[in-house]
Amino acid sequence: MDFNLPGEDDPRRIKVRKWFEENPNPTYAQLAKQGWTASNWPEPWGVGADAEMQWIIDEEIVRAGLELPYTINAIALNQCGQSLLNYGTEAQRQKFLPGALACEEIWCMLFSEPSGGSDLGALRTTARREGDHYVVNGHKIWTSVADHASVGVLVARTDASKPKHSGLSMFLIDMKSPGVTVNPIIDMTGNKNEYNEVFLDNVKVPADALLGQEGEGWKLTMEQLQTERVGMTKPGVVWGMGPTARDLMNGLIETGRIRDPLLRDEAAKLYIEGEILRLLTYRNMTSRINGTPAGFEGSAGKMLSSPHGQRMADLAKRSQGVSGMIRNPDVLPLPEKKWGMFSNWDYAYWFSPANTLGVGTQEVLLNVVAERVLGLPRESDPTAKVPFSEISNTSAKAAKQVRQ
Amino acid sequence: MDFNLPGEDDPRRIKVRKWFEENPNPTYAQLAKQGWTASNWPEPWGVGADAEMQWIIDEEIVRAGLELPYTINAIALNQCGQSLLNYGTEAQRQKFLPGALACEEIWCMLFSEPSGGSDLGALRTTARREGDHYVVNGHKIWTSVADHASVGVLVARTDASKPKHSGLSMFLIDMKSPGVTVNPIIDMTGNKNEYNEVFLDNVKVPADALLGQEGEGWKLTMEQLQTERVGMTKPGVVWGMGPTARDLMNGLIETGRIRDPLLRDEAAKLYIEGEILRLLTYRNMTSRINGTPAGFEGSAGKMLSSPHGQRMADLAKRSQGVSGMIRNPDVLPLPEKKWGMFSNWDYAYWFSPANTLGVGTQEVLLNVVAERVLGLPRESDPTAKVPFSEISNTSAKAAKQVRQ
Amino acid sequence: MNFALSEDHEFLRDSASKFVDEQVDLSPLLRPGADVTDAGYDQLWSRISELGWSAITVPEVYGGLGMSYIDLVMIVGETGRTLAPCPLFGTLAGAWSIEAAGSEAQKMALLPKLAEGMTLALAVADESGSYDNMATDVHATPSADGYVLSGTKSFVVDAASADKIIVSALIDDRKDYFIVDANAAGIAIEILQWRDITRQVCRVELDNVSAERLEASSENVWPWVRDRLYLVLAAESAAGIRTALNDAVAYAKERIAFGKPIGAFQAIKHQLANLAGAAEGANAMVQYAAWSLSENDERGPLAAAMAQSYASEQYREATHRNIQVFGAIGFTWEMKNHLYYKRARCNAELLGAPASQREQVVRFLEEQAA
Amino acid sequence: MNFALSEDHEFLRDSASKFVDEQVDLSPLLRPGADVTDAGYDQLWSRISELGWSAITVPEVYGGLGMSYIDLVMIVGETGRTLAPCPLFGTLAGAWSIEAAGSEAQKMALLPKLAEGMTLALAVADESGSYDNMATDVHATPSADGYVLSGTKSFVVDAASADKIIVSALIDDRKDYFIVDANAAGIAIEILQWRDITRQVCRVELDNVSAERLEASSENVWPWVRDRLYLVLAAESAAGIRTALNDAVAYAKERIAFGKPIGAFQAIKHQLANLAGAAEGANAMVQYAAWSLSENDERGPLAAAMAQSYASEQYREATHRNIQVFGAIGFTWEMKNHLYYKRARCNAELLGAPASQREQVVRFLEEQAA
Repeated sequence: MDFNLPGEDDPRRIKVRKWFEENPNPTYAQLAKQGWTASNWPEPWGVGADAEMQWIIDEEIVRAGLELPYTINAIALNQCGQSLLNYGTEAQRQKFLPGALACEEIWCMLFSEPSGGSDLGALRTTARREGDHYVVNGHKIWTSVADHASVGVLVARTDASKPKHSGLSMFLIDMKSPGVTVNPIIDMTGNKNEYNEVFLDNVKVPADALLGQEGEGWKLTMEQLQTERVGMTKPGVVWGMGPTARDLMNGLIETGRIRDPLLRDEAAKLYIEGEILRLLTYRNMTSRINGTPAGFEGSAGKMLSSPHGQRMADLAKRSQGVSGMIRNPDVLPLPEKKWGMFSNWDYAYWFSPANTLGVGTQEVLLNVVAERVLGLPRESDPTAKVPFSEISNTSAKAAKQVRQ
Repeated sequence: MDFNLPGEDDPRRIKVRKWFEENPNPTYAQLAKQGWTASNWPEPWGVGADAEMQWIIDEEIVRAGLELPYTINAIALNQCGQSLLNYGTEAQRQKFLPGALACEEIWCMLFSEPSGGSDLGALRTTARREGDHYVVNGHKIWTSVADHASVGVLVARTDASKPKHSGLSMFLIDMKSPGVTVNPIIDMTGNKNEYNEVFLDNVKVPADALLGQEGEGWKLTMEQLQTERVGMTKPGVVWGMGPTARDLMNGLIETGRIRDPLLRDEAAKLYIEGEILRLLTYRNMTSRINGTPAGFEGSAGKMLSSPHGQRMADLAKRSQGVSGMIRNPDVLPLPEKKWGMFSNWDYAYWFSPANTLGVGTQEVLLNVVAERVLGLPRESDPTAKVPFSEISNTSAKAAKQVRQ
Repeated sequence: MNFALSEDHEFLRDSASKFVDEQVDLSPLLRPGADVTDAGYDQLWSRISELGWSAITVPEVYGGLGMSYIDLVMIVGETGRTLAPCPLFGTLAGAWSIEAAGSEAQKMALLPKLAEGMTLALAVADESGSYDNMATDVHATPSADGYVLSGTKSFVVDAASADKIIVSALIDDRKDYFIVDANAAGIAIEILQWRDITRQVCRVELDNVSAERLEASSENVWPWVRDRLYLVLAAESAAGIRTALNDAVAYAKERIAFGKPIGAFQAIKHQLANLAGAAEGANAMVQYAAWSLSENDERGPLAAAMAQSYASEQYREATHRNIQVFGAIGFTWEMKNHLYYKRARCNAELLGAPASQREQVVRFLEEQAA
Repeated sequence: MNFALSEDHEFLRDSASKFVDEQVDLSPLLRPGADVTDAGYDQLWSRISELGWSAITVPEVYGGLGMSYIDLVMIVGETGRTLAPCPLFGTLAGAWSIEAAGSEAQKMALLPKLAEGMTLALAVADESGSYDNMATDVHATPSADGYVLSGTKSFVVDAASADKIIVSALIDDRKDYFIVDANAAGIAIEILQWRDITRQVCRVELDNVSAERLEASSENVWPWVRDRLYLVLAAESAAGIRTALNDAVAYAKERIAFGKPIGAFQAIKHQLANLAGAAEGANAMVQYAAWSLSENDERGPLAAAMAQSYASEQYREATHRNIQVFGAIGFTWEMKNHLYYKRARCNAELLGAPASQREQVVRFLEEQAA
């Protein structure tokens, strides 16, 4: 057991740092050429870095003053890109990955729909095969970065005669295709749109944009969401990103607000929770180094981190008193402004109701932990086993039944 | 709107007090003769007192140094006795009520069973008609005062071919009957038994002990439990009984422990919750005075009071620090020792896990409020509509289904 | 003992309900960049003042309606339920300050103008939001024709639309109350970027502004007024909890997931059942506080602090839960859920956090025990 | 970075697990009136001391096993999981006091006796349970052949079964550490009616008891020992959370209500999922604290306080929830659920409440920031 992270004198670090010294102000394309924009991927895309090596490379990228590639192009480099390694054709890899790794092609994830939400498998967007292409129709929502993405990872229904999870397929679509319309959604923060809705109106998608097999869409989707959630175990305020309880504690100490005995006790609780999340990321890093499967932190990290982030944002906000009710007053300092839009407790606070909604509601995550980790009985879903095309009847019947 | 309670100069009170002056040290039989042991009941059993008059009579009984009749004989005078007024025969009333009202015949409630619990309707005790009597077999549990009760209010299954709630009937049985065995249960407080289990082994019950009709058992049971729960809205620490947050606050002020800023804030929260429970009892009193149906407080009071009591007991205990871990140290004072066994925070604390278990678990009460007050969909119970005798199959099937 | 609304109370509530349902329209606020004036903040007021709501508890001798605080919460419950954007809060605050700090002559001169639609505001908090800082507050200096005030106040509700502003100011080591014309020379009013866009909250700078002293000023004025403002906020919050609950329940019955209305899932049911308890508790506490202030009951200040602490905290929980039940759509600007969330959040800070009212509760009880 | 147990750690844990599963039997405690001695408190010890557990972290030079605190928590996790009644806590506390406060000669003289089964206890808290009261504590007075101690200590774990007791006592305005024979003249030990009947907790009266001063006494002794005792309690608690969770999960899969296993109801599922998070968090925190104390990492004291605060509070929640899942049967004396509930409750008071450790956390961070 060893909780020390690779130090300044680590030979691996020295080597990486040397490259940055020799290549000041590198482009992401240059980084990609080094295999460092997705360093954990196998060559030629990455360098097959283990978790410590990836940690070093990431730290050196930040040290060089660059934003991390997988925050710029998260869908490609974190959530979805690896599916191409496992399920894509060589042609797909050659077509899509170089631009993604260079952060020149931004990807987005066309999953959620207005009618869906937690019940993602009930999605209604259809992809109808017509000769050498598919025709896609539907309405996606909560799509981050859709307004500047060039590639969309789409889940659509290719066979409505199958049960809802079995008739889905995944595609990589060109967001510039005719019929794709992107509208921004302003959320309750009132800030620049974080999300968009995407209308797909008879969009023609070439047949070779199908990722994996027809009907494999649900499996790929679940793997990608799982990857996304693992990343959310981190102790940052919103989905693992942004300032942590350490930063909150520093701010409270610096302003003297820590002397309020009630805030003080709460801040200590949050600090401890934050350290636990930090430890779980270390455990995850260890599993990755050792090549052992992710443990509890894989399925449950977000269950812990989402409400933790909410409580942090809430305490940060309350510590500011009535002044905190004015937009962007920044009464509580965050000395390091390194978290982009989250470098501000005000934004983090008003955004935080989404913590327990996005990428699985808290209720869904609790179910996942209860069922997969603890082995408790699965929820019954009366719509899971009938053909999707018959669900509306089943649903109505079930709804009627429970209403009795 | 008026929150004043009848004062010292209320003419109704003066009249009652005069009687006590003229009749020092009365027996409960004497009080029963006045109609004061269940004053809200109609004559000749009570005096048809409205809620204010009942309040006055109760206060004067306490003032005379007597324990309240409905705490001595709660099952008869609060939960079950009124069912005889509504559903009993005149012969049953004449046989059972005088002794109950005089507190000479103590009643107990033979409802819960080891296999049941929240799902009370699944009870297995049977009453088989044989000529002019029934033969009862079964195993009841969590029966308060069974060890000194002379009358048992029994719910048993008279028809297993009907669905589980339809085949039940209610009886008033003689606890001295052959075949009735009462064993005390020691709970985690380690104190004198509060509960018993009762074995019923071929107990002969005369046919005229049936209360209401065969098959009406579930309706009567629900009415009685509802009455019991309404009484639990009060702000006392355990099921509405015992010291309240006012007493807790007084103790913390008296000992100076209120100066601890964390306890202080928690104590204030509890004080406010306690005042809300007090207000809900006032609202209930008003409904009874005005003859209007009980509102929210009827179904939801216990949902609020049970966890409130737990939090109170917990704070009282925590305020005592490590000394509170010794049995009965009574570090936090309760100046008035008027609550019987609950006149001690130590007992209240170790008993308090039962708050949210007895007379409906918290989960069941939350369901009741969600369904009856808010009109949300009912829980599905796959065993509700099949004949009871076939339930074990249904249950097994359902269990198998959810385990898949 | 009679814990029930009278028919008069219910009639008043029902007619107020009808009025706000017809008059209040929050939809203009559901566009990004909107502020309080977009939702008829000024227009609504002329109708409200015609109804006499701003003078509802002002004694008849001063031209008011002379009604009780129970009547008041019937109305505020309805404006709170609909988040009715209008200068009612500021005007009530100002009127109570005059009632508490004005001489008979001042009350006779000022309060009858409420019937003509006069709008008021009360400036008590200093720039940091503190109500008891003696160092940083506005200062009053005697002048030829009265006093002049200089300094900065903040968190002044409805100041930018007020005709007159009551200002607490330091003079001779005490705080007295002064009245100034809102358009007097030397006043600069900035509307703050207050997160609750259904309410107007301002910063007021005073630079040698001539002012009239309210002649019955004393240290009792603020506690007396504050208790009543607690009641107003608590009544808003209690009504808001009920609304957040009702909306969430309705949505949970309609929205289908996994083949069932989401209200069939225990996780949702139990959350909503707990909110139902909070709604009932807040309602009871507000009515009790209204009664005890009306009766000048000695526990009135205790009841007001309890009501504000409990209702504002539960309102926060209710509006959070409401958004959770709606899911992501409830988090968008185009839905009204966030307006309630922000009202709740701001109600829990405007007069101090819930913990500060709990501190008042304990102090009250300590004094009673002493 | 390597946050995984080594094979040696796992082997040690597994053999400890096998040992306690075979040796610990709580059933005698499930009869009303039972106390700690009924569950083999003394018998178990001879086997445990044979295994060397009481000297596991004692350096080899003093006859100990010289193992790390990670090894220690492997063992304490198992005794904690089974509530193994035995004087391990007291003996560890005493041994650490000697390690911290004894001179080389004293350590060489005393610590090797652990291998022979010596039992110890550490008396630090005064009668009120305070660790820092300088007025009411035991006093030490120099005497012909050393010192004599007089006064009362309480909450002394395993005192009644100890061979020797380490006592902190006032002398010249500081607190030094002394060692006394448990059967010396002038000592009266009362076993308290401690609610956790799997542990022996005592009150110790000293009336002119002759004592030997531990020559390296300093004000650093108690913080150093306390951090290690935090680790022990936290390791017990973390293991207890896991046990309470596992038992509740197993019961929820078996117990049928309304035609389903109760574990199919979301209310139950979600409560248990939250406990699973707590179990994981407590486990991680305990291992981190063990590592950082082993490494003499500067954050060791912080980690120990965090672990104790978090684990003891979550243990309370877990054992409460466990009883709620079992329902009324889980509330009876004849089930072992209440033994865990009481262990959890007492662990959260024995060395101060979780809030007191949180205060230590903040102070540590304040000092670090200064």
